[in-house]
Amino acid sequence: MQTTHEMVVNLGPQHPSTHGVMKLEVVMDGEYIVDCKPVIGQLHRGMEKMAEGMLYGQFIPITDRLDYLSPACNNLSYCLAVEKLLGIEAPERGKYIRVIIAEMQRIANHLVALGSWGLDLGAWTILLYTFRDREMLLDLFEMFCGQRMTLNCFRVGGTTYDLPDGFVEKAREFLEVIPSRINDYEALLTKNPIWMTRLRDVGVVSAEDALAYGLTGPNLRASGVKWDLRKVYPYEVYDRMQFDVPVGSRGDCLDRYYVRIQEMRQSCRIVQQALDQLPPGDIMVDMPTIALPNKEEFPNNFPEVVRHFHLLVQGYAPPEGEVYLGYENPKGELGFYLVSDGSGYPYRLKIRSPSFINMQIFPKIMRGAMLADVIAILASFDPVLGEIDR
Amino acid sequence: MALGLRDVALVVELLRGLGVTLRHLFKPTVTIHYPTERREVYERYRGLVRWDKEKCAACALCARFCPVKAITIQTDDGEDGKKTVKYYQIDAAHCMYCGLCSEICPVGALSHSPYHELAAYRREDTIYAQERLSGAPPITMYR
Amino acid sequence: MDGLFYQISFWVLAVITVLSALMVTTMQNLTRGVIFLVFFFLGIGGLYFLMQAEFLALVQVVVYAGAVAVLFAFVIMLTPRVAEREIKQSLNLGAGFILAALFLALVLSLLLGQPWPELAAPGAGTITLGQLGQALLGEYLLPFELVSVVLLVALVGAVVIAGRNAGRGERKS
Amino acid sequence: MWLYQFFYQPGEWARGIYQVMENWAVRIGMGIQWIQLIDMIIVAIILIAFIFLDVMFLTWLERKVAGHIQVRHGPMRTGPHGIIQPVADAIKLLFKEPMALPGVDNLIYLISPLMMFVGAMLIYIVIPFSPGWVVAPMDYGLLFAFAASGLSSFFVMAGGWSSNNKWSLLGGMRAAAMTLSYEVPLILAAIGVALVSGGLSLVGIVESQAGMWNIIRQPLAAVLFLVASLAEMNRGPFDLAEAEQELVAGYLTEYSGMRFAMYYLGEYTHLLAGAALFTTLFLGGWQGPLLPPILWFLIKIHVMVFVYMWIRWTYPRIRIDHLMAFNWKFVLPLALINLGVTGLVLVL
Repeated sequence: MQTTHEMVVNLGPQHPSTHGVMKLEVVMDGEYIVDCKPVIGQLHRGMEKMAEGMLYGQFIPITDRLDYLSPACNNLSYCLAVEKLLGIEAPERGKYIRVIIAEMQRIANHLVALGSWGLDLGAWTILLYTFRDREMLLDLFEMFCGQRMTLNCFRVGGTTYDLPDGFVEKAREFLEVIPSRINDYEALLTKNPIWMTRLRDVGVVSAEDALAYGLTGPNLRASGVKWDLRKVYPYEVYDRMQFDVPVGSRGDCLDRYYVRIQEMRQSCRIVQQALDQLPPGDIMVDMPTIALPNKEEFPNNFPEVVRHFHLLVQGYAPPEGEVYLGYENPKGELGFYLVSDGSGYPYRLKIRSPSFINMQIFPKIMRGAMLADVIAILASFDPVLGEIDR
Repeated sequence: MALGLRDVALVVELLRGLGVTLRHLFKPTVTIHYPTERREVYERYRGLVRWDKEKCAACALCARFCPVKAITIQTDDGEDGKKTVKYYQIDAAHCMYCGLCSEICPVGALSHSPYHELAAYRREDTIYAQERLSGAPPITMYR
Repeated sequence: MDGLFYQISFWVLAVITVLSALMVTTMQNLTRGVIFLVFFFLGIGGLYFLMQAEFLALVQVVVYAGAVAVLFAFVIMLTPRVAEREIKQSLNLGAGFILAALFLALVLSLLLGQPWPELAAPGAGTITLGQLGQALLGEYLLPFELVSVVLLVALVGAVVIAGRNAGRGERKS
Repeated sequence: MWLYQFFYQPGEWARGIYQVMENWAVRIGMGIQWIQLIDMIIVAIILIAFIFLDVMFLTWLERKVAGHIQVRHGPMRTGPHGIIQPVADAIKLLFKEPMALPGVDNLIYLISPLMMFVGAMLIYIVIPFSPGWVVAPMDYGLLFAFAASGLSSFFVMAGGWSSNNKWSLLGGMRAAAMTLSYEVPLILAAIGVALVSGGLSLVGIVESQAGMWNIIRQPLAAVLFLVASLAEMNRGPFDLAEAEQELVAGYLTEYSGMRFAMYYLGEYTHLLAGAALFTTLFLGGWQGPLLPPILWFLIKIHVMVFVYMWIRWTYPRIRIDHLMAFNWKFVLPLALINLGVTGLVLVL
């Protein structure tokens, strides 16, 4: 029986809604998708090889470019991995600052994810509202570390900058405004029949499939699996924070949307509690083999100068061995696998990027969907190509 | 299709959505018109890197530590055994403004300026050598 | 009624109709044929207008130019490898001429025999929309219902035939 | 007095002018037809001028409304509040180089934008701007309007097909399927109004609304007409034909320069025509207490245009099969019920 004429269409790197330079080779029969093959690699910069040629401290600004929508979380998970390798911990205030900035970054990430998702489905205005709210967060980051996107604000063993004086007031101001803004998004989208019919039972991922394909983060929780690394392995100060983990039931696009909206609210709660419990004290671990010396007393204090040069030329010499640490990045579990041979340069750095793993399920759930669903499913997984191609 | 009768009640949600957009219609706008109005950058902003020739101790730590090797430096030893800088250049196109160089400079010769409008018509203009490394960058068209 | 414009517009519409009819038949590229089909229907609609049968003209435009032409286009564009095939003109002109001549003779004989009815004064013979409605649902109610039943059967048949190979996309996985 | 007559009784004013021209022409022995010809040409010029100016104003209005809904300004740089933006767009489109594309069926590729624009402009012939200001007061005005709007949907598809690009083919097919299936409830909703005001002629419908506007007598038909006309215009939540996020630009992908402008203006003419039809059918055309009728008509039209834009910038896009299911399972039955109920009410 002669099948109807099947079209091979490239949702190519040059497409308005592929969240970066991902190419989906889609075999279409009319509006329906028969098969879909993602093709990646356009944004490959060889970060893992670059890490082998850099000192541990030099690689931190490179991690900003991994998932460029949540740079603070990338920095944090890299620094945590190296700290685990060195067997040290940041001081109290350093931990709190890190948690505040990381959770703010999660809200900013989800705002971008939600905005571009609405845009992909035709709701133009939601993008502008989410970006307006994200602007407040970017101002806070710029106030804290001087850059809006590529923050490079954390260091192994703590942070380099302390919170500027106007920061806490501005952050509290932000926390008052944001819940009403999220209610606006909910009013616009959540129960909107068009939004619901577009997303209900689209791209359904059952709990078994999610676990089998190794999905993590909001995509896993939307399928009903309650797995949040901040609760399972509470590093930093997450164990002192009260927050609950939103979990979906059906694992379709609408649940992924619901989980992200609730996660934004929970992150606001965490930032609120962290701001309240912010202890005084220093922000960098005071171990001579890690922390850079204070620059003021350099001209006369010669051994400090020697230590400064030693640290920056040799770098820290972690004990031989390997370590893996997964951190709850807004997109899933961002893991760093570090092998050190005792020198200042890591022997091998493997980055387990969540979007790369989450993307493996695309062919399975795109089959039988329609073209408009492909866009919706793609946006619901919120992939970022910087992370996929590394 | 999912729009059963239960969803008919959702028409109220449609109206609520319209209400939200109407409310935003009368809200003051938040955008600024870039070339005419400008946004003041914050005090810690990491813009174009400035280099102070007197303070610099020619230790080449910054050139060595810069992850993208944007800084090139040539030193020769001066009269009384102190090293001096013969040539110092930062390629603003390569630099990713990560702030590591100003952080590790032992004598604090490198600092960040609030300038971020560094577009230039010729590639050579993005390379800031000796004298151009201090003070404001050349006036761009939209100044 | 028979002023200068009436003549001009009549001739213009007549030319459009005949020309596009000719193009539809002789055009090799099928999709262009459909375009000229639309112009043909519009031309006929215009002619009805001139003959004061406004309702008929509008129905002609709505039904034919709006819907039937779109269905033709759908058929041509969606069935694979139909649009590209060039329809070769059959070359035996001789047979063509003979047939055409015969047909012309037949039509002329019919036409010349009948007395040409004087073109009715405006509004005299034409029936208004109201009368049309009354007639349709008045005396001719039965044939009207029968025709609608026939249409319904055709509609259901089309849906069943089209629906047979439904579930597209799934059957491959 | 003359001004009063111009605004408040435009019908008599137009007839007065025509009389003056007629006796002048008779005096110098010119045939009656030539007078009618000149009169028609003048009317055509006024109509086309109105359409073009208002469409340009609409493109500006759309960008400003979209802007302010999204808490940003919209065009501000060309003239105060971007007033000259449409002129700038037009000039830009004029000078944009129309690409000569390989494998494009040139005849259809060139004709369809033109005919789509013509189809959209035909609707204005029957729209009663104010008493007496109707180009052709036909007693089947309503039917003529739908015939014209149905026509342009064919050329959207022809444009999509002939630009030899997968995306525009999909866009064209979607557009045709959508406009065809939404024409049925559109006409049914309009017939509901025709039933209430007795007669298909638009002038008659407007006059019958003197007492109470049809939107009160036929609320369900008004909502259905709004939804169906949104789909007919490829706007709002139904803009599947040029869904930028999915089909790159739908049937407009391969068009550039003046051809794109034709489609673009055609779309806005359709928007204006839809708004005008909605006002004549449901908001009582030029009826209005104080202001001159023509002003009332323009105000109502632009209020409706704002509503169309407001809906477009609020809702996400509906999927093609939901669109069809929404029509056949939701909009059409409602239209039929509405027709039935109106019939019953009128009969009893």
